[in-house]
Amino acid sequence: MSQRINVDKRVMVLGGAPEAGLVTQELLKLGYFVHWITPDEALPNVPEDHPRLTCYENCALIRLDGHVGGFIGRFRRNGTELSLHASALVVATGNERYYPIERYGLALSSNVLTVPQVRKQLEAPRSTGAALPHRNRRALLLLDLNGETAKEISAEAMRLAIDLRAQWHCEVYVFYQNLKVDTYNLERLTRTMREKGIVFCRYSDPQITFSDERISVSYIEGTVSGELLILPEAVRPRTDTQELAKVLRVRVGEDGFFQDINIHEYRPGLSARKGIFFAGRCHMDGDWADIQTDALQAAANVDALLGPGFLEPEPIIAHVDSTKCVRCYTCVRTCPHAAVEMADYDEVIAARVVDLACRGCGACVANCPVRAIELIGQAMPAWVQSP
Amino acid sequence: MPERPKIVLIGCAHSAGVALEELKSGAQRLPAHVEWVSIPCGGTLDELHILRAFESGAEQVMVLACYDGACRSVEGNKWAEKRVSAARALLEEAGIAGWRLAFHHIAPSMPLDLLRWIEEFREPAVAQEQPESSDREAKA
Amino acid sequence: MIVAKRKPLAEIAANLQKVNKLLIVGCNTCVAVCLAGGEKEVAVLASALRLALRQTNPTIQITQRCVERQCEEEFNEVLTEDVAACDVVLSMACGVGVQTMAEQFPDKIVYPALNTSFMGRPLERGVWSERCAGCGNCVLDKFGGVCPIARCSKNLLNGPCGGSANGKCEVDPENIDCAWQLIYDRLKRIGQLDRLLEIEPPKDWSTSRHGGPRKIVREDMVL
Amino acid sequence: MKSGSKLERILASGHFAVTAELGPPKGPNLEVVERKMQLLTGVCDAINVTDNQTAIVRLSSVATCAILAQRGLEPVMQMTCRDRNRLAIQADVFGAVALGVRNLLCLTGDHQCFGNHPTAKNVYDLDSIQLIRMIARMRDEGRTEGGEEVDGAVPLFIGGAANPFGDPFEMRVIRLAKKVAAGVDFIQTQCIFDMARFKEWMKRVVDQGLHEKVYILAGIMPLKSAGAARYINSNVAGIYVPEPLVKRMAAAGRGKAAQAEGMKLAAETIQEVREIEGVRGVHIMAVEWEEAIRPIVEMAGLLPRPVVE
Repeated sequence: MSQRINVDKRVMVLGGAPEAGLVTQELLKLGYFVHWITPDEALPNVPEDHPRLTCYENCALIRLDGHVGGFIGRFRRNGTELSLHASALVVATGNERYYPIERYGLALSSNVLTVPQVRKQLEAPRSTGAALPHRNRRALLLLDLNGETAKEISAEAMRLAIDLRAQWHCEVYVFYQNLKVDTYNLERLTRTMREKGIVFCRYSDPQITFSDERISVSYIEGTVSGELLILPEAVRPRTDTQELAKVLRVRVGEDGFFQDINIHEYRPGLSARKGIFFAGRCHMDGDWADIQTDALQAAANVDALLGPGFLEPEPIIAHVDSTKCVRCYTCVRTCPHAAVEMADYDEVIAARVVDLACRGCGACVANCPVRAIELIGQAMPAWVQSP
Repeated sequence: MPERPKIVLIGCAHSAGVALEELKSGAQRLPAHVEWVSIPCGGTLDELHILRAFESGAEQVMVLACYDGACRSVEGNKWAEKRVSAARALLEEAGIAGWRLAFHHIAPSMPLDLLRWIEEFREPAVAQEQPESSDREAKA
Repeated sequence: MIVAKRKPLAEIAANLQKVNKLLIVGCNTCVAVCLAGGEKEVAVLASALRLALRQTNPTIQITQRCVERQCEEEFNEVLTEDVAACDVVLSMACGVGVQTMAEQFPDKIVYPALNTSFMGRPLERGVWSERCAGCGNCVLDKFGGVCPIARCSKNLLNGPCGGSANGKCEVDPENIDCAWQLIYDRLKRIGQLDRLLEIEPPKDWSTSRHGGPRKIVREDMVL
Repeated sequence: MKSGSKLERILASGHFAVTAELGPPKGPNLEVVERKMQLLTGVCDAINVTDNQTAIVRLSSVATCAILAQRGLEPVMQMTCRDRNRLAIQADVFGAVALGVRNLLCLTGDHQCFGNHPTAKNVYDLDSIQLIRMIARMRDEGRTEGGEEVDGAVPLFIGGAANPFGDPFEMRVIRLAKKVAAGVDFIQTQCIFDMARFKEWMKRVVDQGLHEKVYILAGIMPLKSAGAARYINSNVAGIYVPEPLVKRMAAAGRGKAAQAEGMKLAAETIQEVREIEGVRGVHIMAVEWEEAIRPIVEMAGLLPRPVVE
């Protein structure tokens, strides 16, 4: 039953996040054909006229049939449907940014601004003659307010702090709760900030008070007042994550992003479903350098799977006896790898385990009410069968 | 040495199985009264495996599965735990004390914990044998 | 489908203390699909019974069988020899299957192993919910496809009682949705709220169990 | 006059009616009935007698009502659909009328799972709206549910219940309208603690003109303590005591002081509902605390009760 199946080097990359572009470029470099598809209006940094790349904007996945080595995606684009084939699929839909007003409890105003708002003011061309609104002022930057600030957003906030200091000569106070500098970039940024004279203040439960034009923030050792309060945005899963996960039959974690990395068994970015990979912000929190690394890793994961040009089943896999199956759907509902489906066996409809997608966990076997599924390649002691 | 009551160990090959290999590489062995049954994942465990183990003469059964978040098949360890609960309920209905069936989360790096669990598992068996002695005799 | 659940082991075992040869018969239709009486449950019950009876009836011999649909005599014919060889048949079918066995093998003792509960559907793997009470006169057209007879604790036909709160029934707010909340929501969604204004007259229960045991004869199928 | 009952005459002549609830004993102990009758004599216009309330077995409402009627009191017989099918209900209604009962409150009835026989089989052959219509036809057309002629008159003043606090809220006014269409004459509401929601419900009732077709008596329940209020909130679906009231009861302390506060609160609630358009009286449910009714009615300024022809 162990059969090799030749597979095309054809991959779908889903999503218009910047990391999707990196995955695409890397896959092209590795010799793959790529369908790059996004539900969004446009794709970023599309390589020009690449013979192995086809791009689809405004294109939403509505159904995914098949399995690793033979996925068939059905998409809706401008009112028409199209089908695309691929051996594997990389999800790089990114995340969504927003101002978490409920978490912060602070409304934005002329002196309470988000990091991107201040960045925009900072970068407004001088030639417009616009005044520099907060030049020489004291800015208070609040990280981790009522929850952790995502790493990429922390890094952006830190870079803003450095630029405010350098370009507008602001005094900058950065408030933090549990500053994580576990990436090279964040570590380097905090060092630079200290060198530039940016002050770090730790708080546990900050009190923020407004009086006239001034804003005061209390922290563990005291209170600082300033003219400008800067708040980082937050990230959340894209609103279509749940829906997409359902179509792809993969899981989302408790935080609503695509399934967490299984630290012991999975390399980063592998989903529980064979041939489907996650890349970048749709499944992780990290600054841009981490995300780039993750994107390259996703391409490497694809190559590890498809590089040899063939797929073969794992040594232990489940097999359904279609004549015993009572079509209760328990196995289909149980399989953590989405490797079981109802299939037409010419004469009967019954559950079928897709050999290449099966990881041999046996959950379908143990749950089958009519014992129609067995694990091929797994031996049990004789006493299990008869006492 | 008197024969010790048979213990059946059913465990995930990816965690418990590796821990057992570790034991062997350290020149330690499973005691002779312990029978090891390898399953490819906690998800494979069927309550029937446990019941049949008791039927075939095991005095105790220990099920070993990965920690949460460490299962290669995401939730195979949770299935194993559910099966153990279901089997324990049946065993208790059948008059077999629930402690005779144990469940542990295990990682590949825990061979010594495994040995300790087996040792600790035996002792309450001796302590609690009295009330059940008659049925054991009847069976013999 | 018909949804059932295994009886407590002690209740089943109590009838089997003096039995030498037991035949357990599962059914591969509804009760297999609701995970109560298929081949796996037959094997689990056989094993659990041997353990439960090891002191009081250690020599009991248990044979395990499953048939396609125990409520059809033809499917049970394959059991003839096994039934003849056993003292007692323990049926893991619904109550219909148990009675079919008893009618088909009139000299044999037949015991039920399941509690047949209701006609329902799986909400998710491992969870089943009642949907139909078999009243013999379907009213789903009037109530937006939600049955007040099967799903309201008081089978009210003219609206919710005072015990409906936050969409739940006071009889068991954790587990029972208020059928009238569901009916209201559905009728609103499909634009039929006006149906709520009609007074539903007392139901004719004669088509239900209250009219006595029922039989359907389709004349064109009877020669 | 549909029934000529005293309650009907009180309401028809425009008086603000007061009814109160009497819970029969858990057995044939007439001393309890005697004591409760004394407590309620002269303080209300009619006395509701509960029918196995909360599915706990008690002296039957038919028998208790008959005793009340013999003593010249005005019973409102409560009849639930839980324990009787359409045959038993009609037979008991005939019996009650024959024994002098003139008011009937038609209820669905609490589910038996809340009572002392949770394993019982329930009936619910009819629901309360079907029951109202059946009684109205018996009275107005002289026909049983089955269509046969009734031998004798059935002069009953027909009541129903309404719970403005249950969900779905939109169904609550619809249900009242259905009861009116089925032939109900008066409504006794669920106990009112959430005044804002009651007013919202009454507004919708008045907007639909239902208050002109049916007499609405607002349900009043005196709280004995803050604990009683919390018990209601966590155990009784479809009633909610708002937090400020719970706090007010808690601030009053325990025992007699709390009881006095509970009675005062009830009297204030009566005065407040009196001001609401469409409310034609109150129904006081002092569950196993009938002693509280006189002081409440007195505090509310509703004594002495009017005498009608």
